[in-house]
Amino acid sequence: MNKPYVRPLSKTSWFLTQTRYKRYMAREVTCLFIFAYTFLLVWGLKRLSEGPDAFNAFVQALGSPLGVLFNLVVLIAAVYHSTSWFNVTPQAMPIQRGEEFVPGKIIVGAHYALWAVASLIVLVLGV
Amino acid sequence: MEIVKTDIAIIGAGGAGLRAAIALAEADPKLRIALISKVYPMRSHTCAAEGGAAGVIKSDDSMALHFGDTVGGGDWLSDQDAVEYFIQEAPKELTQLEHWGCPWSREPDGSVAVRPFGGMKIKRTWFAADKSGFHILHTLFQTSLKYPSIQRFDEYYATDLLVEDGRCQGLTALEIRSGQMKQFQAKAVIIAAGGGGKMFPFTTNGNIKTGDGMALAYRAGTPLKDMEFVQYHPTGLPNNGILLTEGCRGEGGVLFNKDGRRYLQDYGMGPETPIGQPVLKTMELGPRDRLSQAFWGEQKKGNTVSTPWGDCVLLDMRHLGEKKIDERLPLVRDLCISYLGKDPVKEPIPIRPVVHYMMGGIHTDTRAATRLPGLFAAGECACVSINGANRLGSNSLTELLVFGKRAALSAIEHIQSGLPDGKGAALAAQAQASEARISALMNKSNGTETIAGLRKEMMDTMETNVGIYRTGSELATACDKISELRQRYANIALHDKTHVYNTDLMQALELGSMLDCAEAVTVGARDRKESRGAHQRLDFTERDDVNLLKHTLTHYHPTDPPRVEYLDVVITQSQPGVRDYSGAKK
Amino acid sequence: MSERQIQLEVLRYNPETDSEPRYQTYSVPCMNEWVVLDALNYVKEHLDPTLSYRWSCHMAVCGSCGMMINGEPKLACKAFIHEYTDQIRVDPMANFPIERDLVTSVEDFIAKLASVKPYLIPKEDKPISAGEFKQTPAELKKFKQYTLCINCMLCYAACPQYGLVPEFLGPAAISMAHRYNQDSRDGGRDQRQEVIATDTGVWECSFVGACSEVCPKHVDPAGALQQVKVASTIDWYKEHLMPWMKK
Amino acid sequence: MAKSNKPIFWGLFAAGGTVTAFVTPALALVTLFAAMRYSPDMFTYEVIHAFAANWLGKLVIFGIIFLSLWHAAHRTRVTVHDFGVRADGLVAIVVYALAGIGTLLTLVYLLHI
Ligand SMILES: Cc1cc2nc3c(=O)[nH]c(=O)nc-3n(C[C@H](O)[C@H](O)[C@H](O)COP(=O)(O)OP(=O)(O)OC[C@H]3O[C@@H](n4cnc5c(N)ncnc54)[C@H](O)[C@@H]3O)c2cc1C
Ligand code: SF4
Ligand code: F3S
Ligand code: FES
Repeated sequence: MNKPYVRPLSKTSWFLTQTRYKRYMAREVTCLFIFAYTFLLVWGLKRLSEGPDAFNAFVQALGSPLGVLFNLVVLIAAVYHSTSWFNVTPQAMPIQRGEEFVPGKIIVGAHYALWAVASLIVLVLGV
Repeated sequence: MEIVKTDIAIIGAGGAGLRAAIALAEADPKLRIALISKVYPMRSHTCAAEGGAAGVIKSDDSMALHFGDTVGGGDWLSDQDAVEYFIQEAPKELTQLEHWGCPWSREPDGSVAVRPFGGMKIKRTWFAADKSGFHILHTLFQTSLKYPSIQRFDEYYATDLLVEDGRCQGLTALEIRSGQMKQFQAKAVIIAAGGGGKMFPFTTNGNIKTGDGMALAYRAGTPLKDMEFVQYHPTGLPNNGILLTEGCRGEGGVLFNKDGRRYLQDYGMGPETPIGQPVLKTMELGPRDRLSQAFWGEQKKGNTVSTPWGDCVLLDMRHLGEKKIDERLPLVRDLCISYLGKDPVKEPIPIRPVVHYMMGGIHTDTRAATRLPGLFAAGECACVSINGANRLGSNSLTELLVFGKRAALSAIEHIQSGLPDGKGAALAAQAQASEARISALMNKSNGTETIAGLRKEMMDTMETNVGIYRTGSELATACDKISELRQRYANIALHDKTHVYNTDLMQALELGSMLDCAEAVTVGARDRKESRGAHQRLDFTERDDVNLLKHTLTHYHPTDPPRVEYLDVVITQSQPGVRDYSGAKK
Repeated sequence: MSERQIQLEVLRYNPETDSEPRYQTYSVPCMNEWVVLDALNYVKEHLDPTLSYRWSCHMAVCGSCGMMINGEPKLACKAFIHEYTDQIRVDPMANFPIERDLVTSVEDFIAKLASVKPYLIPKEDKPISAGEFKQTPAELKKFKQYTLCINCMLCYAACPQYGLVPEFLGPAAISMAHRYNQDSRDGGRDQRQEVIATDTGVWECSFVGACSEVCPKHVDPAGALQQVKVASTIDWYKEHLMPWMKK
Repeated sequence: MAKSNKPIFWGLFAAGGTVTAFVTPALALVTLFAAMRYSPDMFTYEVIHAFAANWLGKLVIFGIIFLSLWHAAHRTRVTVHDFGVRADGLVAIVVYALAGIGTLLTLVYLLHI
């Protein structure tokens, strides 16, 4: 008689079973840092609206070891997010020119180039 | 035993079975259709067909030309009324598939593209890259999902036909998943269960091609036709028989022997054509039987290349270039690299002939009807016969469609002819007998023969004695051996006693089918004392149109060898002539 | 043609005698050019006729021999022995119930495939006698890749979201809907959206991408699903922010 | 099964993902430099204020923060699910509320500058 066997799958630790799942979870978890970092920006904006003293205090607070560490982690997470995001754009948005599809490498390359330009602008404006 | 009541039962959900099912559903949405298959429909072996399907569509082509190629290619053993019907319907069916979404390859203007194929005088083979059968099968399967009246019984193995009052009224089938037998009561049955190449060890055929459908009809008393005509495909990968489509040569691939000579010119298919400029019906574009025979000739002369997998010749496609190979023959490239470690873009590929297709099958008329009322057959398991003594590449896929549909229409005519009700009790008794046979097979514990052992002996026999060239004495040996194996089969042992998904049982049943078919092949071959198409005898080297312009019909006997009968070939327009494959001369 | 002795560790499950699956190891002399399927066939012929698994074509086109080989979803007929060490573990496809040994129940997938209307719903009616629909090579290329799916279900075995939420329509079914949506002859997208643009349709996918990594035919279902998301999102914004654009 | 309303959030998620991919690493680098006092006259009140005082600047800042918030919120919802928390409705309310509040505050602060 039929008695199909369903293999158990842990709802909370499934992603430990394969490297590709770990890579995926790492990518997903970047959002927590981006979330937190964006709130930091909102906080900075508040301090900015409160005048120079408040803003300087904010920058001061950033300089605490915790602040530095936080920024560092966010930076790493953000870079991981960017690369994982750009690498899959050709899948989500393929471009067909005439008969052929534009090779994925070119689309990814264009994104990286644009990323470099955008970063440069931000750095010039910020620094 | 559970009884499934239906109007029409179809055994087999490959190209032919699916086409029949759709035709039934379209003809009358109220019909109950049971589509029974031992594998999920898209696993059927139609998926392996690469090259394409022939049908007249371009303005430089004509029905007369397709007719001439097919009849000549079949060495005049084809029934010409069937061929006429076939070529008329072919373009309609291929267009119909296009309307159902089949991704046929296209010309720049958006019309369907055609490619050259062996034995065809004009480019007329519709193709979907080199996955034509795959796309046809999936298009049909997916289209069939539109029709709620098609009730599928996937992974059901048909075991016996139910015949009562002289007509076929259903079948029994084993639900593989549960091991339960089911009785299907139907007013008509269509068999579309595919070929039986697996009776040979070296074949392009998949594991499921075990001649079940042929054996079902045969055992139910309807004869098999022309079973001795077994097609070798000239270009198989030498290690595992994977097919490299004829499209390789259609696109311009050439064959060399070990000295780099285009040896086909030495076998009446020359003169040599320039590389990269294939000429239709010449050299590499000759028909399969001739090419496979030429290989045998080269092997006898010692001109073949020896490889770890036996003697080979070389198929060279390098001059086609990477771009064309990737566009037109992507699967071929993938298969060569994956399974042989050789890239056709960079090096010639060793190949050798491989068992590919059975021209013979269940004897049907042009209506796809068998001699048993209520039983119809289509596809590779049937023999109409349009393929005669040698099928032209790309005629088979079209045949599935044309005669799949034809079988459906004939089945409807049959059930509308006012049939009396079936005798439930008599059918049930037959079904029970069938169930008893299966459970006896399963429960037998004292057998001394193994499935694998008998199967190997059968394959070896077929390979050594019923190959490309045959002799009377070898065929006599083969007949004796197969008949012996059929006796020994009764003493088979089954180790697996589980009901759920018992593949041991399936293999035992399949072996039974193959042995029955193999006997029809060997007996038919022994008695056909001539050389015609794929049946070449070293002791009777000429075609004998006086005595043997006839179909072989073999009739089943449970214990003895089959009774052989002959039936005249239907000739309408074309008298037997010379098969000429040296078109470049003109 | 060298020979190697391989330890083939196979997950066995007999529903009539076992309460749960167990591994059984077979020692198989393998030719180096073999695939794992050849090794299984060796076991079936010479060592243990009771081992059950599906296969047919032996050329990676029928889609029946999907299984987990060393934990990775693979076609057994395209898993080359020479790419493995002498110890190979074979499991039935993940995320599907085991019917017996390496045979899984796949009804769920078949039903899902059927549910997305995977057939041409023509834009315009055209009798057969009027000939074929025209379609340029560029229009063909637009969807060709998605027609290559052999329904092997390896993508389902790889997709954790399908494992976690069995109602998910899954990669191959949605890719097949996308295939028809992208076909220049088709006009059935609205009907298919009703099925695929749902919570258990494309929106259950979180773009893990495993499906495309394991797909033996390079269908790239992950890409198809993201494209469906983009298109569905554009639909939504058009419908709600620009209601006048509605047909 | 009705069509999902996820596209609303997914649209923002996708747009936000793209924006954060382009600018967040650079932004984080700037704030990191500022935190580490890399150079005394960078990230000064004057420069930033001037940028935020101008309408275009306000728009850019709002765009970045708004999209980043919704990107992160939506992905957080999925991630929480991936970690095995099955209260998707509740999680959705919490994360989208957070993003909503953040958006609102950003607007308020920007208008104050
Ligand atoms: C590698 C290869 C390449 C080919 N290329 C070409 C080509 O380019 N052009 C061309 O015209 N032809 C080609 N052919 C030939 C052609 O593909 C076949 O003849 C054709 O596909 C057979 O189709 P079918 O529907 O008759 O059977 P199949 O597709 O084999 O289907 C048989 C069906 O019957 C079912 N079945 C069998 N036994 C049972 C049973 N006991 N109970 C229930 N169900 C059963 C199976 O499950 C299956 O569904 C090729 C053949 C091969 C092997
Ligand atoms: S998409 Fe790829 S992996 Fe998934 S079923 Fe199709 S062929 Fe298999
Ligand atoms: S792995 Fe699953 S989550 Fe989506 S991208 Fe593929 S379907
Ligand atoms: S046996 Fe057909 S895909 Fe492997």
